[in-house]
Amino acid sequence: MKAQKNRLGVLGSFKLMGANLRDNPERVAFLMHRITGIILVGFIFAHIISTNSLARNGWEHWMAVEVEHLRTLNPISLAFFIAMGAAVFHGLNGIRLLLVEALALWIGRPEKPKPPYVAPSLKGFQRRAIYAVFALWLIIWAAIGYVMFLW
Amino acid sequence: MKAGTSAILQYLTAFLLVFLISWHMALRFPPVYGVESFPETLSPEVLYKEISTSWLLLSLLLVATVLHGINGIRTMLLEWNASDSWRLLVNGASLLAAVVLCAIGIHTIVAVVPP
Amino acid sequence: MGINVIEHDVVIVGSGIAGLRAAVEIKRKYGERVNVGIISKVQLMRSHSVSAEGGTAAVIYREEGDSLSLHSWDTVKGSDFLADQDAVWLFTKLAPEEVRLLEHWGMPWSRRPDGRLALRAFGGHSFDRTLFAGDKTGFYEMQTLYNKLLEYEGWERYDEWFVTNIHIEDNEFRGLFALNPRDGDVYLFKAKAAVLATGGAGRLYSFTTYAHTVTGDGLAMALRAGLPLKDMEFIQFHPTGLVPSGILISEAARGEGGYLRNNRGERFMARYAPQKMELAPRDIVSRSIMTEILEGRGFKDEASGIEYVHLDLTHLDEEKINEKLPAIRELALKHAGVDPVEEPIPVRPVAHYTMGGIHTDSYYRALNHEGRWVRGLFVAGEAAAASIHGANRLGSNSTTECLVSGRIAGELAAEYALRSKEAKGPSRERVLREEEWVYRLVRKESGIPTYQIRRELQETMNEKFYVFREGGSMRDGALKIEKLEEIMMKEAYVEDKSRIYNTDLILAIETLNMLEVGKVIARSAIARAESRGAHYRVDFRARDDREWLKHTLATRYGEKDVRLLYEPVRITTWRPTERRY
Amino acid sequence: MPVDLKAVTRRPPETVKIWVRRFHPEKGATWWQSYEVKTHRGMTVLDALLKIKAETDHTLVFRYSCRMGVCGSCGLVVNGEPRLSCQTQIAEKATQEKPEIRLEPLYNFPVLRDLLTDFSEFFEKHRKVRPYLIRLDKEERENPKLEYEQRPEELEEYYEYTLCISCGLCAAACPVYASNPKFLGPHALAQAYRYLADSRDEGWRLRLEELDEDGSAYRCHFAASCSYVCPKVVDPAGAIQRLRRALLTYKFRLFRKRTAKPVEPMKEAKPTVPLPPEAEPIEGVDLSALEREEALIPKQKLLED
Ligand SMILES: Cc1cc2nc3c(=O)[nH]c(=O)nc-3n(C[C@H](O)[C@H](O)[C@H](O)COP(=O)(O)OP(=O)(O)OC[C@H]3O[C@@H](n4cnc5c(N)ncnc54)[C@H](O)[C@@H]3O)c2cc1C
Ligand code: HEM
Ligand code: SF4
Ligand code: F3S
Ligand code: FES
Repeated sequence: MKAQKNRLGVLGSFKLMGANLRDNPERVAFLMHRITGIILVGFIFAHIISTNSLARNGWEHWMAVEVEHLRTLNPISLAFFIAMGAAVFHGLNGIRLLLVEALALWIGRPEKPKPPYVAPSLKGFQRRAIYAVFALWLIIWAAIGYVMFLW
Repeated sequence: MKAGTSAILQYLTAFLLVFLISWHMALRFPPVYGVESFPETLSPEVLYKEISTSWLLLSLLLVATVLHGINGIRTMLLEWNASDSWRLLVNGASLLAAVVLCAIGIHTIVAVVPP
Repeated sequence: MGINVIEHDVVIVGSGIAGLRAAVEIKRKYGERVNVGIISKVQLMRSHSVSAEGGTAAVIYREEGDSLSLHSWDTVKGSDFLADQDAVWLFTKLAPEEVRLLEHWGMPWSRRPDGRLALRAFGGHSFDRTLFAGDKTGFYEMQTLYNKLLEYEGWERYDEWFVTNIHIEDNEFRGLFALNPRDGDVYLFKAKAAVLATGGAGRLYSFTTYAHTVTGDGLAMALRAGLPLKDMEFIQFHPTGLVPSGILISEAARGEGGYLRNNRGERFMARYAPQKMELAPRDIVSRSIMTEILEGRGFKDEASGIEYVHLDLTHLDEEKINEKLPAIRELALKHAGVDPVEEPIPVRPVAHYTMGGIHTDSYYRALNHEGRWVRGLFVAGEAAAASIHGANRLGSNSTTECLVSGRIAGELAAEYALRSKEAKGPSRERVLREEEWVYRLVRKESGIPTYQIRRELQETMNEKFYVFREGGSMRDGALKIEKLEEIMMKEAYVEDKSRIYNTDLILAIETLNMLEVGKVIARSAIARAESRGAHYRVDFRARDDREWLKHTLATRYGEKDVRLLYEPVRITTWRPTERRY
Repeated sequence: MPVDLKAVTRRPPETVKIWVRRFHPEKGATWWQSYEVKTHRGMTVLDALLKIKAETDHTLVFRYSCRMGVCGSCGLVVNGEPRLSCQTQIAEKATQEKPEIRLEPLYNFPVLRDLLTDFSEFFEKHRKVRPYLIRLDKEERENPKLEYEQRPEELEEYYEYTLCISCGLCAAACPVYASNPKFLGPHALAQAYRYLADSRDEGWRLRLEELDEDGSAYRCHFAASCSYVCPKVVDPAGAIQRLRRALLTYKFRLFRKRTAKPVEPMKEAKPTVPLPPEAEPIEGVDLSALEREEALIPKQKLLED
């Protein structure tokens, strides 16, 4: 007899299970944390390599090319801008995760269920912290944009 | 590496990174150097000064980021496939990448000689 | 054609509280010396026992004034004196240890502030002796026993295998047959001893607290194997089934202080049981509710047309309800849209327990109609009628019985298996016959689907064998059942031809089992010309100890008929008296 | 799970179209099939399936038993969200504008047939976390004299996690369970924590050693979908984070736990409640002797009979 394999696999992460920002923002945050983590790794690899003088013809050259790019809107500055956004989100959410995951704080106390039957960890302070993370992220990212491009 | 050890590494580096990255990014804020615009915080003088005075912090940032980032990717990759050969491959590649990146980064930091 | 054979020292059919308790007893006492197989038609931890809510009765703190005599007396009086009193004593004596064993294995019993076990009041008990874990007691007992079993090696699980028949030869258990859902083959289980713990037969009624899977299979199997069923006319109707689904609103709701009210807002129990009020035994409360409804003092559900009364918890503290009755609140909210904190719950008497079962002695050995032990066969839990509950079970006595009987049956089965040499098993022809028996309905290409038969049977039982019974209408019912059986035999067919998880086939076999058990209930009930406990006849309203202080034993007679025998009640301590509450 | 508690009081659309993702193992075929069902107020998805099975298509296969949300059989994916079919009202999921419901077998569980899934791996993982009390006083554990002391506040520490009915919805919802076959999953880990947090359990050292492995708590990234879909509000997400904290503190040798002992025997005895007057024993029966006698099971005699 053949059973049908039914594991959603990696792409299952993207399935939001009818959950959305309102009902299960933790999952949105989880996905974004992963994606920003990957973006950051990519960026930082590039950053480490490109800042190295060996990769270019010395420091002066790096200055000339890369900093020049950062002055205006172009793919490089945009990449920096996105990476900054990723870093801010990942960092802010990372702080929340440090508290929630490593220290098990902000997830409420175990309790006897009562109507409307919502789990303590979903009502805990971490839920408000998620919204704060999202809000702060957008604000800080906008500020970075202002500094980078408009200051 | 035991799962717990890897997690502790991830959390400790994350904790460090909170401060280091804030610091690293804050230095690009024009008023810190009293300059007019963001690109000016990247002028050679500023950078030379920065690197020569805080090379220790920068190295720490470098090592922490590399460890954190690569360990993060490593666990993620291990999650997606359970086979032993894959495991070996991922661990090996991670170690290699970490060593190489740290070497390059450290070189950047120590190789800078102020003009 | 090859025959699939599986061998174990002991096989346990059913993984309810009784079946699991038996398995745990064998494993903890005999370790790997006795190899156990557990067969259940649902995944092991999903047996119907998980639905038990209210609690488990046992005398655990004699220091507080309770005594085994009092528990025994309450049980005997509750049974309307049909209980076998030696069995009752054994039961009350073994009960306390069972509770503490479960506690030691991880059961989250509700506690008192000082860390001891908490107790609550229950109908018919004259002392607060019901232990509870919120209102999910049965669920937790299942969880604890199942989890405990995971600790041990040397047992095999057969999740979702459906046992079709047991084989008895020379008054000795030889083996049983089960359908493997994953390949559709019929397997022979050879074992030295077996424990049947297949539960009751509540799904004969459609308005019932039972799970969909409680279809009396074990009882029908025993019947087909020639064993007698005892006291099957006694079906308990729980006073408070949620309208319209029939989901149980535990007696704990009244134990914690809930009131029953009619459409004038009166606490009508004052008329029927002035002392115990809502906490009178279940048969009495059920009849009182039905009287109110029949006399026009009930409510009516618009959508389903079901009439009901109110169970009022609104005067209780919200804290208390969350603490002690969380599941009741959840069930009322999710299945009736009523929040008990604010509104009364719509309830009505509902089929709830099968007092009767396979004939056993006080040690849960299966007996044949001559009263001799069928060697190697034990029965535990609701499927057994050692006759502790007689004509009416007291609330919270049944999970206790499951524990006690599981323990006794498990231990005896293991001992027996250790002493006997080899499992004999039935002949090859018998096995092939079984395959044919199971698949004959599948081979038919057309006919009547069994669902219709099942529904009509349930309607008949709902109407004719409910709280109030009457000779004429019961006879109509019996005729109807026989007609349905005829249709089942001649015209029924199974549409699904697949061999993998053919639930259509399983439902058909269940329907057949239900018909057989229904027939026994009908015949036993028609014969008993008195009112006793849960069996109340409007044409014989009084209890008749001269004629009817005896157990009914029903066996199969020929292929279709039922023969009734009777056996005296063992009265060792108290003579019957009038039953007043 | 944010169940719409008022849905049961609403009238669902007159007829609802139920789409079922079916799978036939012998043919190896998967397809979507639709059924029209006449509804009534209070109808659940399970009721609808039972109606389809009884009236329209006898070959439809799904798992169910208690119909009251306590056995854990009937998990399905309803409109993309794991649910107990017996506690999901049609009226909650089908609207007048869109009288349709889509049913799929639980994600991340192998499908055996139609909506029926294979739980073997799930149960095996549960078994791996030793979901039972571990005690050092073996003798007391199997021959109890008195119960272990446990105050209500100690019970509260783990009570919520005992509510789990092993329905598997959390595993179907968890993105890590979906991608990592080694991950023990929210259900098993919550049970691991349930026993760790039980004040009667003395096996914490063993548990914490064993749980420091690759498929364990560290693989959870607090997507919290498990807690979101859990029908019994077990809050596995919360349990796993607490488990992780315990694992980390243990690693730094900071984990402490006080374990329970049996209670003291009661000091004062109240007078025994007398039997009512009508409970007059038969002549020659000594109730107090009966009361004191140990229960006796004459094994030898019974088995030789
Ligand atoms: C809603 C409800 C609430 C209750 N509350 C209480 C209470 O508060 N206190 C109390 O003391 N009692 C209570 N009871 C009664 C008590 O729960 C039951 O009597 C008891 O659980 C029966 O347990 P059991 O082990 O005998 O059988 P069950 O739990 O019914 O188990 C039967 C087992 O047999 C298996 N089986 C059956 N047929 C087959 C077959 N053909 N093939 C293979 N396997 C088969 C099933 O899979 C199942 O595992 C309640 C009952 C109900 C309905
Ligand atoms: C502000 C600083 C940072 C903080 C507080 C932080 C925090 C965290 C935490 C707590 C985790 C663990 C998440 C989990 O297990 O669920 C994590 C994972 C990860 N981090 Fe960071 N991080 C930071 C910066 C970075 C940087 C700079 C990178 C890139 C190099 C990075 C890459 C990753 C990756 C790839 C993961 C794995 C993601 C996953 O497994 O889901 N992080 N981070
Ligand atoms: S934790 Fe909740 S969702 Fe998961 S199996 Fe248990 S009850 Fe089901
Ligand atoms: S959904 Fe999965 S990732 Fe963790 S919090 Fe729940 S186990
Ligand atoms: S049928 Fe038991 S949980 Fe739904």
